[in-house]
Amino acid sequence: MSEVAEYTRKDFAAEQEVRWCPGCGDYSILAQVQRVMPEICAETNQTKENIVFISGIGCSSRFPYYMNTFGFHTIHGRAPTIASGLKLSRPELQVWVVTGDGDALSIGGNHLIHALRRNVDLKILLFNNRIYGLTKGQYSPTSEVGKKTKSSPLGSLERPLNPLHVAIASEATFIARAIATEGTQMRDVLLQAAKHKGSAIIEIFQNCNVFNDAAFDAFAAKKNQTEHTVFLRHGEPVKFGKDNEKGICIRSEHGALEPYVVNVADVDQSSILVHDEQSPNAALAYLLAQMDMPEFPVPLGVFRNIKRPSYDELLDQQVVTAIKDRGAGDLNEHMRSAETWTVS
Amino acid sequence: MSEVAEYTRKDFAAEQEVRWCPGCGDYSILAQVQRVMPEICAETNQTKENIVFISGIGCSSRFPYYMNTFGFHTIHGRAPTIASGLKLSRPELQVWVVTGDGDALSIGGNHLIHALRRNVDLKILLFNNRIYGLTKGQYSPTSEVGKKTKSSPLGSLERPLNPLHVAIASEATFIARAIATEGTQMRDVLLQAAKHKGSAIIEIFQNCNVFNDAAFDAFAAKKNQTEHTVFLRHGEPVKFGKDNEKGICIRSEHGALEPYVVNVADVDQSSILVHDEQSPNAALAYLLAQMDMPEFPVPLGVFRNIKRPSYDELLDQQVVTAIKDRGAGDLNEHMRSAETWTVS
Amino acid sequence: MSSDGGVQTDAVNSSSGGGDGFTEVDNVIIRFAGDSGDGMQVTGAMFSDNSAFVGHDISTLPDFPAEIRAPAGTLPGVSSFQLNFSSFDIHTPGDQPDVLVALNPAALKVNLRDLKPGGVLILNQDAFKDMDMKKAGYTEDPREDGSLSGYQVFDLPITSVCLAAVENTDLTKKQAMLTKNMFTLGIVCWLFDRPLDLIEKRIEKVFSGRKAALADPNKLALNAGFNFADTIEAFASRYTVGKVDLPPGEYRRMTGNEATAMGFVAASIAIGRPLFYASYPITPASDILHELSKLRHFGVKTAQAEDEIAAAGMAIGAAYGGALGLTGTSGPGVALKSEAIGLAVVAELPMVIANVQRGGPSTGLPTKTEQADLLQAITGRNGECPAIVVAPATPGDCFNMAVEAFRLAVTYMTPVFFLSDGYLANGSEPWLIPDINKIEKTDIPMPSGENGYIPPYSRDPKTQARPWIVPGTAGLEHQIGGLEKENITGKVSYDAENHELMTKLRVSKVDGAVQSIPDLEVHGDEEGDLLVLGWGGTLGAIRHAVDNARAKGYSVSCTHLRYLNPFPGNTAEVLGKFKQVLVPELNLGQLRMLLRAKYLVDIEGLNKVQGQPFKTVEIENKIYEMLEQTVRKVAG
Amino acid sequence: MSSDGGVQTDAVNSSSGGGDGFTEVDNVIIRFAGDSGDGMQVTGAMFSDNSAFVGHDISTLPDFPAEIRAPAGTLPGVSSFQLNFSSFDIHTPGDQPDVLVALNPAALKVNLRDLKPGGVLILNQDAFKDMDMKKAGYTEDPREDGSLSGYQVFDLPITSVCLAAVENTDLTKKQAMLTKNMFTLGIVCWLFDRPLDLIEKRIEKVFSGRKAALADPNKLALNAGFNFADTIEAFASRYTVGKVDLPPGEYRRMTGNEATAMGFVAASIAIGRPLFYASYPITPASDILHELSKLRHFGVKTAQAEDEIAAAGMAIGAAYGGALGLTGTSGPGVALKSEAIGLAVVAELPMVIANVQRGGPSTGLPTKTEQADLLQAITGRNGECPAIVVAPATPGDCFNMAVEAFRLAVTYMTPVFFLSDGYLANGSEPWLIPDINKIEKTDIPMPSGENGYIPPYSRDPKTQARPWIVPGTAGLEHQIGGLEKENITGKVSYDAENHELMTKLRVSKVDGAVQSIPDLEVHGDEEGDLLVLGWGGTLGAIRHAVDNARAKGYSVSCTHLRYLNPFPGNTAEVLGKFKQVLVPELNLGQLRMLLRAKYLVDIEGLNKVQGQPFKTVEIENKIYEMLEQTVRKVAG
Ligand SMILES: Cc1ncc(C[n+]2csc(CCOP(=O)(O)OP(=O)(O)O)c2C)c(N)n1
Ligand SMILES: Cc1ncc(C[n+]2csc(CCOP(=O)(O)OP(=O)(O)O)c2C)c(N)n1
Ligand code: SF4
Ligand code: SF4
Ligand SMILES: [Mg+2]
Ligand SMILES: [Mg+2]
Repeated sequence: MSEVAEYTRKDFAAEQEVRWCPGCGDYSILAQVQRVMPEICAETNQTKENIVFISGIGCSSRFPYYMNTFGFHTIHGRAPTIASGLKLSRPELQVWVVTGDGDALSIGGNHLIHALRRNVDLKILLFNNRIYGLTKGQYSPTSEVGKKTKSSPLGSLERPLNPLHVAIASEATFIARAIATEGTQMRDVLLQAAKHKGSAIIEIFQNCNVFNDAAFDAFAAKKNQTEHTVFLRHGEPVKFGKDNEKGICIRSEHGALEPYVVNVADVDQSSILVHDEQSPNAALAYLLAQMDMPEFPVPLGVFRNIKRPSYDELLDQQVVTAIKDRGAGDLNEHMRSAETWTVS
Repeated sequence: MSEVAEYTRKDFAAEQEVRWCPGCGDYSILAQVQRVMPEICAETNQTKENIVFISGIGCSSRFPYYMNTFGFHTIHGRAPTIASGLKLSRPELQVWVVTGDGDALSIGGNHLIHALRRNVDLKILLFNNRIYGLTKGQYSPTSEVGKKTKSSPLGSLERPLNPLHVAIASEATFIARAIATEGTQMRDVLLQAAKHKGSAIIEIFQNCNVFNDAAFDAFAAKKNQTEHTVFLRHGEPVKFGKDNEKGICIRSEHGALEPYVVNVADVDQSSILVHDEQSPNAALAYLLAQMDMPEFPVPLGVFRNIKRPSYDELLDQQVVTAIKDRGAGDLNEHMRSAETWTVS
Repeated sequence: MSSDGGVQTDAVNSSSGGGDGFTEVDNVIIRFAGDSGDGMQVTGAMFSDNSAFVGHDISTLPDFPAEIRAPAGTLPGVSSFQLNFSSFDIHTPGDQPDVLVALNPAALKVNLRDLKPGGVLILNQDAFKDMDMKKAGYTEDPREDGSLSGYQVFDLPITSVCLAAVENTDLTKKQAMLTKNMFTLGIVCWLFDRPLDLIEKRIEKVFSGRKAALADPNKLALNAGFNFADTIEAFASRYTVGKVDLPPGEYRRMTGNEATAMGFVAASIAIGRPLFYASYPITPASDILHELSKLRHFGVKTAQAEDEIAAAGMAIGAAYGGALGLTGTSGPGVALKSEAIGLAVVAELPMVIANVQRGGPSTGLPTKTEQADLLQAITGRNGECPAIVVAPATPGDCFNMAVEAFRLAVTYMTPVFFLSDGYLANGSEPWLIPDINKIEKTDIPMPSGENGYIPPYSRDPKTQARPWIVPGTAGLEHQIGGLEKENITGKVSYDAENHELMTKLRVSKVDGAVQSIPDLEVHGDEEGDLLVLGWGGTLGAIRHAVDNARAKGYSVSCTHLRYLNPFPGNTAEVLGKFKQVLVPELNLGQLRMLLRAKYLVDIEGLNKVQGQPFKTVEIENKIYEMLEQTVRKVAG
Repeated sequence: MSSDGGVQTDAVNSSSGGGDGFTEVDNVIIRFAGDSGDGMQVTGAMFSDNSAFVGHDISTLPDFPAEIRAPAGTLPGVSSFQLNFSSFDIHTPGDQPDVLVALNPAALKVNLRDLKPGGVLILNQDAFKDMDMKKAGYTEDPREDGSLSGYQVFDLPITSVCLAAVENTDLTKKQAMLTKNMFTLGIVCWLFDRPLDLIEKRIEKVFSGRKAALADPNKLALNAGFNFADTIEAFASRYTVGKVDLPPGEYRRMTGNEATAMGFVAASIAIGRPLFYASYPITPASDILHELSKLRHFGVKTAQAEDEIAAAGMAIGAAYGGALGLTGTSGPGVALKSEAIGLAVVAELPMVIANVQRGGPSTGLPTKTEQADLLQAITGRNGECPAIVVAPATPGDCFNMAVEAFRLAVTYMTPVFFLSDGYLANGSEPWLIPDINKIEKTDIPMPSGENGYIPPYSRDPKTQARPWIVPGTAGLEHQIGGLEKENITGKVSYDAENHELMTKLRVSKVDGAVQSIPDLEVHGDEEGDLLVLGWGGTLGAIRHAVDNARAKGYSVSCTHLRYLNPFPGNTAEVLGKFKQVLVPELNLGQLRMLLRAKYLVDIEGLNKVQGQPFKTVEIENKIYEMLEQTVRKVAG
């Protein structure tokens, strides 16, 4: 089985009965990942046994049990570290990380940042439901200010983190966003992430119908998507609306540096922002990630996708170069690298 | 001693002999903090006994021992958590955090992010020497790629974090930068940070002459400052050079969004970027923080300074409001809030 | 009705053939089981409250599935609530239910093995469709393959009758389905002769505000269930249980986590310092956070930290500032906090760590109970890093030990562990509400700088505690930290002798706390053949087992450690008065190890690591085994 | 020259009045002390190498200040290096130096109390300016107030003569000052009759490449020191020490951390799996990271993680992938890793955690040694979470035990602790270099999917280990995690009995490792009045003390635990053969507690928590105390 087989979706579905709450957004993500995996294997020339899913703790983190690949459901917040150890020692594997907003940004924030800045070749799926699902409904680092939950009965006082901003500040080389229920978009970003060499992070808006129902409906519900989301495409002007009649421009006068929405018909076409996911400078991605309801459509798709050698590659190169330069290590010799003397 | 006394620098110098390596940049910072404290107390209407310095572990984190205020030298990376606990339960205190690049961004990265996003009213001094001093010279999360240290004899493979970018992504409300040896600049940012209500973070470039000597000389050495740094001033155009003959403009065409250096004489004055530390939108700060040697001068001063209620304030308000709404808690009553019955 | 230990009349068996009217029994163990969506926890809680209210002693045991709602109708989705109500002083939720309500096949499958032979089994006929049985893993209908033949089965069309009862209300189909737990409760009320008015009041309370429209339909369902049972006369007997003889006073039903939260508030009142709670959510400790978050009007501040380390740090910061710094979690969270706790030990700050233990190691069995974090609490840190450890013995005792935890922490200026567990946390008992004004005050001086300088590590001659000098105290500015401190001055010291002195001082503060804790009390005779020594939530099962064995004439007593470090002053003495000692624990023998090491006594262990509390009978059997061996030994 | 234990001739005393020529002594303990900037560690290391090279047995003890360089000339800035070189098999760096070199007043102040009465004291006259003495806290000149009267003082103008010697080189003033350690070394070489050529070679090696210009001046200084001593004839005697009778072979001086790093590489060769090391820097473990980072050409991968938790996670990830997953740290770091270690226990992955113990608790005394993390290793996690624990006994033994750690980890598929300490890590001894090709191979099968499905938690009948099935193995895809696993299948299981089964299985794997570890060996008689039982770096002091006492006719033997969980199979038997047992430990009695709990033996402890290793005499005195009490008891 070392040449790449032709897989079908079924090859990736584990026997294990899926156990999320009925109606949970996690089901759609699972379905989508299982569906796109054969394509990913084909395009990245991988065999199924080389695919590994590593997760932390949370509803989302039960994901690996449902994939018929190698899987490791680890501990809360630490999946990026375990995934890094695996990838660094076994660069030939394709390592996916599944995490939640609490797992990735609360207890695990630091590991996420460091995995990203190192550019370890991991594909990180961040299921953002803006709540702690598994522990039954406390606010998370992505919950809105004022949110009333069991742990914040008078309203949360904490300003949410924007996962994309965190990823940008961490120098991530691939950053994307998708809605759990949007199959085509998901397929697209998953495939691109898989093909990217280096850390890839995808924020997926996922509805927790039990503890935070309809959190994303204002833009993610089918009926709202056209008016309230914009799908970014590299090299294309950023437009949205039923007939792509609206567009985004950037104002950059005296200290201001901000996007605004225009009617495409009213402006010079060239003033409309053209998306560049490969810009070496992350400021554009930063600005786009700032756009939010209600003034702006919520941007989806790939924000950033730049080339930079991955940590696992570089580490491997150090080994190769060291062997070339110094010869394969000989411990008998190494033990004698200090002064030695002989007793007879 | 409850009314604010007139302090002098000596009031803030602890008896404890200072024990950094001779020549260490930490000395200048200590001197500057001790010097500006009387002014801070006067301007913030604080008494010395209400000032607390809390640090993690590292050379920098020995700082509290040398201040004749309350001080707590805690554990590696956790100072923001201890400081938060103190500030939330004792909002009347003025709480400073002293941390290093390893302490704040390696082991402590997550706590830093969360303290900032919560906007806990802490004044965080991040001594960035781009090295682990206390453990004798391993690379840190701010060390440059390729750096050779004891733990990276073949060169580090990790891309550094920009502390200011991290702060911006964390929604920090006050962000500044200074050079350890520049007294006037330090005084200025320290004073502003102290007066800011909410989280304030100051990155201070600090030379470790033993393990990373001259790391900042290219711009921070006296002779290089004029050409290679720019001090940001709110509401003023961003200019630098011996006669302020150079300025920064922003290019924002098609997906590009980047600063460039101009000769002031060559351009329309109004095209020169005017610094706005109060912009609600952090994109400008993000862009400025990106500027680095050699193409750009290194920006110093206050990047961001915006008003937003602090966590400690809001928490206190919740207590006040709850008491107003429900009356001061009565445990006898509370214990009876479930169904009760009487056995006689 | 229960025959735990065989001393009570087995009423079901003796009267199952009986006629109409009421059979009086001493106690009844009933378990409500259904899908997690079926509202079994609410049903159980309501019936428990009602049982207590009408005068019984009660003990409860909720058991719910792992955190996520599993698909409806599957085995992992089963949720249950067991109640033991009785006319005498009981200690446990009981071993085997007399009555099992199983609202679907999965609930039947999971719970049937526990039902007492001859027990009453109430099934929901409507939920036994082929699909349902398949989901539960039944290949044949258990109602027809003979597997229920040993029980009194009442297979009732609960769903359909209930739906009919609420047909004319405005409920959606989904809402209507949800009323069937109240219908079931109505049946049970009929069976045990409970008036419905109190339960109706409770329904009104639960469904108030935005949900008010649901109150009437649920009352309808309740009454319908009652009337249905009355009408069909399916049951051969109805049962009554006498009132228990409890000390007079005002009572409520109390769960361990609620008692814990209130106990910490009481500590804050008794000590006169504000409570600050920092925590990161984790099962089964989260409810303490939820409870305390509601109490801003008590001046209680809570913070949901970014992780457990941060929560520990925040609690330390609060303690440093003079508040009661509290952090709560479960075992994996304690693992993370252990470095920070070491800091509090060296900084000599009063901090309490509440650990609601769950099944381990690692993520383990998050919703199940265990007592396997005792050694972690006592020795689980780097260096010689002592901590005081207390452990409540019953749900209500969580209140007392929470107060004790802080009393010891501030008296000795050192961290204290409060070791609860999942069983205590979620279990409940009737609780005599204390008068908060009568709780003993603990007076801790907060030094001011007015009488001159006080060194931060000077010592109280009696407790060896250092003074709690907090920021804001003019003239007493000083610096502390995690590096070794010089005694008295508190300065950093690398001195060899000082390090040994301080290491021993920290231990002797903890050991010295023995002067502030009560002696062990023995239940039963002061000496004898066997002492059963327990700790934590096993109290009930141990007492019950010992009482049963004593009733049979065995020479056995029991005693319970609520203070685990240090041990009470008379521990050696008590151990010395018995020929044998048995330590039952929900772990592999952690307390046993400590006692053996300290007292060199050849203690026997009874260990269970199944995520479930002890059954009385398990302890009882072990008692008999040990005592009969002795008898044999002596005889042989 | 040393009189540890009083059995050797106290040469200094007996010959201090003697004339020219050489006095032959059995061993010499010399301590070099100066400011951290004075190069004492280098000087000590060079002289140690040279001592070993000319045929002595050696043992070394570096002692340096807390991490930051304190201001020059102050007490906290003092750095020292002690060497014991001898003509017989020695075990410790010695209790009291015979010779003390003190390059400034601070070094004198800190070290004088240890110098043996009548010992040789070499001072740097030029460093005794008023200012210098004030910095060291002297109010009077110690050379004049009589405090040095009990010693042979040689107060030499070291700085000035040395500066003159290198005057005509190109050195800056600062560089010239730095050569005075070589000048001092020259004096010492003269004193002990060492040829300079080997040291000159070493100087050339140290100062090569960019620093080559410094080699000649340093050689100049070395020779100048030698000649100065020869010329001034200040010393009454010169000493020679005979050659030690070591087993034949090729030797090097080896520190514990170097041996540890090489041992792990050897493990990788022996097991045939690549080594992956993840660590976060921490004193005194960082050098393992530094050493292994140099070995990319061995295929060794290292990662400096963002914190200790990440390092543990990375090691687990590597182990999961089939590498030898190693993480190293010191106590506070282990505290942080403990949750992750629990995951490795449940996931049953082979991972090694190296803990180079330091003074605790909390930050404690980072540069000092201690053995207080034993209980943390054994019980410091939530739940019943067993781990195998090994501990090297000497610096060189770190090599062997590193190999053992991984051998056990992969054989039993469970985490293993390797407990070193600051004393072992930085201390050194002559080490017989093994032939790596002769190290026993450990063959661990890595299953392939070719012969059909293998369940991930199936069991090896002998070891109960599960198979090490790694990602990339077609047909054996499976999922594991921290929730309780079903035996054999590895599926998540909330089943009560399975949880107990698995809990016991994990423990029995660890306990079962007893079949793979050697029995305890007794040094001395197999039975007798007293057994001294140690573990870790105390071996040397214990052996020496026991040998001394045996030489005096006492009935005492010793034995050493290098495996602490499980204990060797014959431990109970060995303990049973002695009337009394003494366990000396650098903690408050952690091993003692474990042994008492397990074997119910009334073990006595000798405990020292001063950040310093035992002195032989401390153990010896305790032996006499215990045996004389017995004598008295027997007599009385
Ligand atoms: C060390 C530790 N702390 C806390 C927990 C409890 N816990 C489990 S999941 C979780 C948060 C879940 O939120 P998120 O990551 O958003 O995942 P979701 O369930 O929403 O998918 C928490 C706090 C734990 N398992 N381990
Ligand atoms: C838990 C823990 N891990 C590691 C260490 C060791 N350690 C102490 S300080 C430090 C890093 C210091 O670097 P930085 O924060 O940049 O401070 P600097 O010394 O450079 O001022 C490390 C790794 C520790 N004390 N505690
Ligand atoms: S709790 Fe929420 S996130 Fe978790 S499984 Fe249920 S619906 Fe999904
Ligand atoms: S090691 Fe570097 S940072 Fe630390 S005290 Fe010395 S010079 Fe300063
Ligand atoms: Mg979530
Ligand atoms: Mg640093």
